[in-house]
Amino acid sequence: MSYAPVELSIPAEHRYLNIIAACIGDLLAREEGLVEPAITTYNIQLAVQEISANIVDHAYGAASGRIAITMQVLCQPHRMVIQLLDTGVAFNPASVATPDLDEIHEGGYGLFLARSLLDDLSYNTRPDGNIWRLTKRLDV
Amino acid sequence: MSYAPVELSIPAEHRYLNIIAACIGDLLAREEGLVEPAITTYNIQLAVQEISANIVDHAYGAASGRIAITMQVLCQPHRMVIQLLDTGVAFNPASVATPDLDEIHEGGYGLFLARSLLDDLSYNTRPDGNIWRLTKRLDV
Amino acid sequence: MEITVHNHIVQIAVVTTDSRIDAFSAPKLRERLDALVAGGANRFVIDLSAVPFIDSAGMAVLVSLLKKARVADGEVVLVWPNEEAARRILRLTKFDRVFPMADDVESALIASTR
Amino acid sequence: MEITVHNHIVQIAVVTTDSRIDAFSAPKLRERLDALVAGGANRFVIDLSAVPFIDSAGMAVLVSLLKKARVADGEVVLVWPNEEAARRILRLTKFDRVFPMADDVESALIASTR
Ligand SMILES: Nc1ncnc2c1ncn2[C@@H]1O[C@H](COP(=O)(O)OP(=O)(O)O)[C@@H](O)[C@H]1O
Ligand SMILES: Nc1ncnc2c1ncn2[C@@H]1O[C@H](COP(=O)(O)OP(=O)(O)O)[C@@H](O)[C@H]1O
Repeated sequence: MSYAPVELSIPAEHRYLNIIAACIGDLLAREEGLVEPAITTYNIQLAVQEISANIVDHAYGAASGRIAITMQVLCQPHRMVIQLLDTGVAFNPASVATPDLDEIHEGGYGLFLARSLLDDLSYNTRPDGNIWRLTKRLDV
Repeated sequence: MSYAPVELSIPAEHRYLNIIAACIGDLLAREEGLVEPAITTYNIQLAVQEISANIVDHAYGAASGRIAITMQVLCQPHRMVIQLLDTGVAFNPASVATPDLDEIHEGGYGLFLARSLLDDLSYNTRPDGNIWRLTKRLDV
Repeated sequence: MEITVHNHIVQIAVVTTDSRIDAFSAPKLRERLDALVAGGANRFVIDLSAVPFIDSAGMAVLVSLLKKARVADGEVVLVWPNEEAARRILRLTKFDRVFPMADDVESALIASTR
Repeated sequence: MEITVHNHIVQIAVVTTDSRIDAFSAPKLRERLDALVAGGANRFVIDLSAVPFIDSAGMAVLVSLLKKARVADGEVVLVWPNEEAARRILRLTKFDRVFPMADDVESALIASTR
């Protein structure tokens, strides 16, 4: 089934990012027909955590601002789509390479994790801000 | 400490109401200095559940719509304030009496619970909708 | 010598869940309990021990069951939730004076057969 | 006959938490670990068994500790999280090839003294 979106807006600070995960968890807790629901939920939560932490650290940096999130379960195919809008600095995600996993690094795993755990990750700069769009299939 | 508000907007359906509780839980999980944090969190969650379920059942009834929620932790006194805005029918909460607790009833506990568990509960009808304002002290 | 042996069987439906019982899930619980009542059940133990949250819609389902069970000469025994905040709500609404309460399923079963 | 007894004491800091380790809590964990390093600790067991969630900011703290510990001839052994999804992330990032991994604190302690 498809549902109307849930909208959330939080201050762009690390202390609020767990709220996004909580919303995703409770939204998916009442969704039927998920394959590996616990793993899928965790993976979506981690991908969103990485993207939103990057918004706080890199798009806003020392500046303050907000993150507007919309979350929606859609059908055909059965999937969850999450959009995150910020008004921080724009950047080019294509410039970020996959980390060399045979070496250990103190950072640089965020985008790699988000890309690995999602079915699609897109980024666009619009007049109203930068928008991340995360898509995760729920039925595969 | 006082914080900027968290804003949430959900379809006015029972399946989404647990998301409000999840946000409250995760917001308070990172708040220091709560007295009886587990009980306080539960009581706020239950009060909001009752008010929001009433919005779905009574303010909207068969109609569809949305509920806009803002949640904020404020200081002096240390408290949580939650506002719920709906565009359903207006009513007069003062018309609802406390249930006779010595008899058992199949309903009518919702407003009683919300009033009992909060420090303040107000309701106003405004041009943009009906607004519930729930206040709970965190330090007593 | 004529000896009559009568086997008296008391059947008690023990209903357990670890989910939230709220306005969303309460209709499913009500449906399930109504089906048991329709099938002739009149003695129930509702094991709330693992229930993390129960709202007034969930409590209404318990009251509805209690009324139906008592009409059929039965009873509904509740097992206290482990969650302290939920226990306090059952006391606040005086549900613990109307329902026989038990600390665990075992003592609820004993109470059910009295 | 002269006999020399030398008591060799290996001290291992076992760090346990049941909280999320994420961009919010990671700085607190880093501070705590840095204080242990500053106090001379170089052998660590980080018990992740009860950690429900760990993000890349949390993982960065572990890497930072590993580097400091190895510079001081020490080691950091991780106890696998119980949460299967978190285990998979440690495998995906190949953290389980860089850190010695253990199934529980006891075997982590044995690994730490080898
Ligand atoms: N939202 C963003 N806005 C601006 N720059 C970003 C954003 N997200 C990521 N970056 C840049 O991409 C780099 C890689 O990000 P990531 O893979 O998450 O690793 P890390 O955040 O640990 O450096 C960051 O260091 C930063 O320079
Ligand atoms: N948001 C609302 N809009 C309109 N009417 C309401 C609203 N909330 C409560 N009511 C009215 O007040 C009554 C009592 O509410 P409550 O104490 O929650 O018990 P219940 O919902 O179980 O009837 C409801 O039956 C309804 O008629």
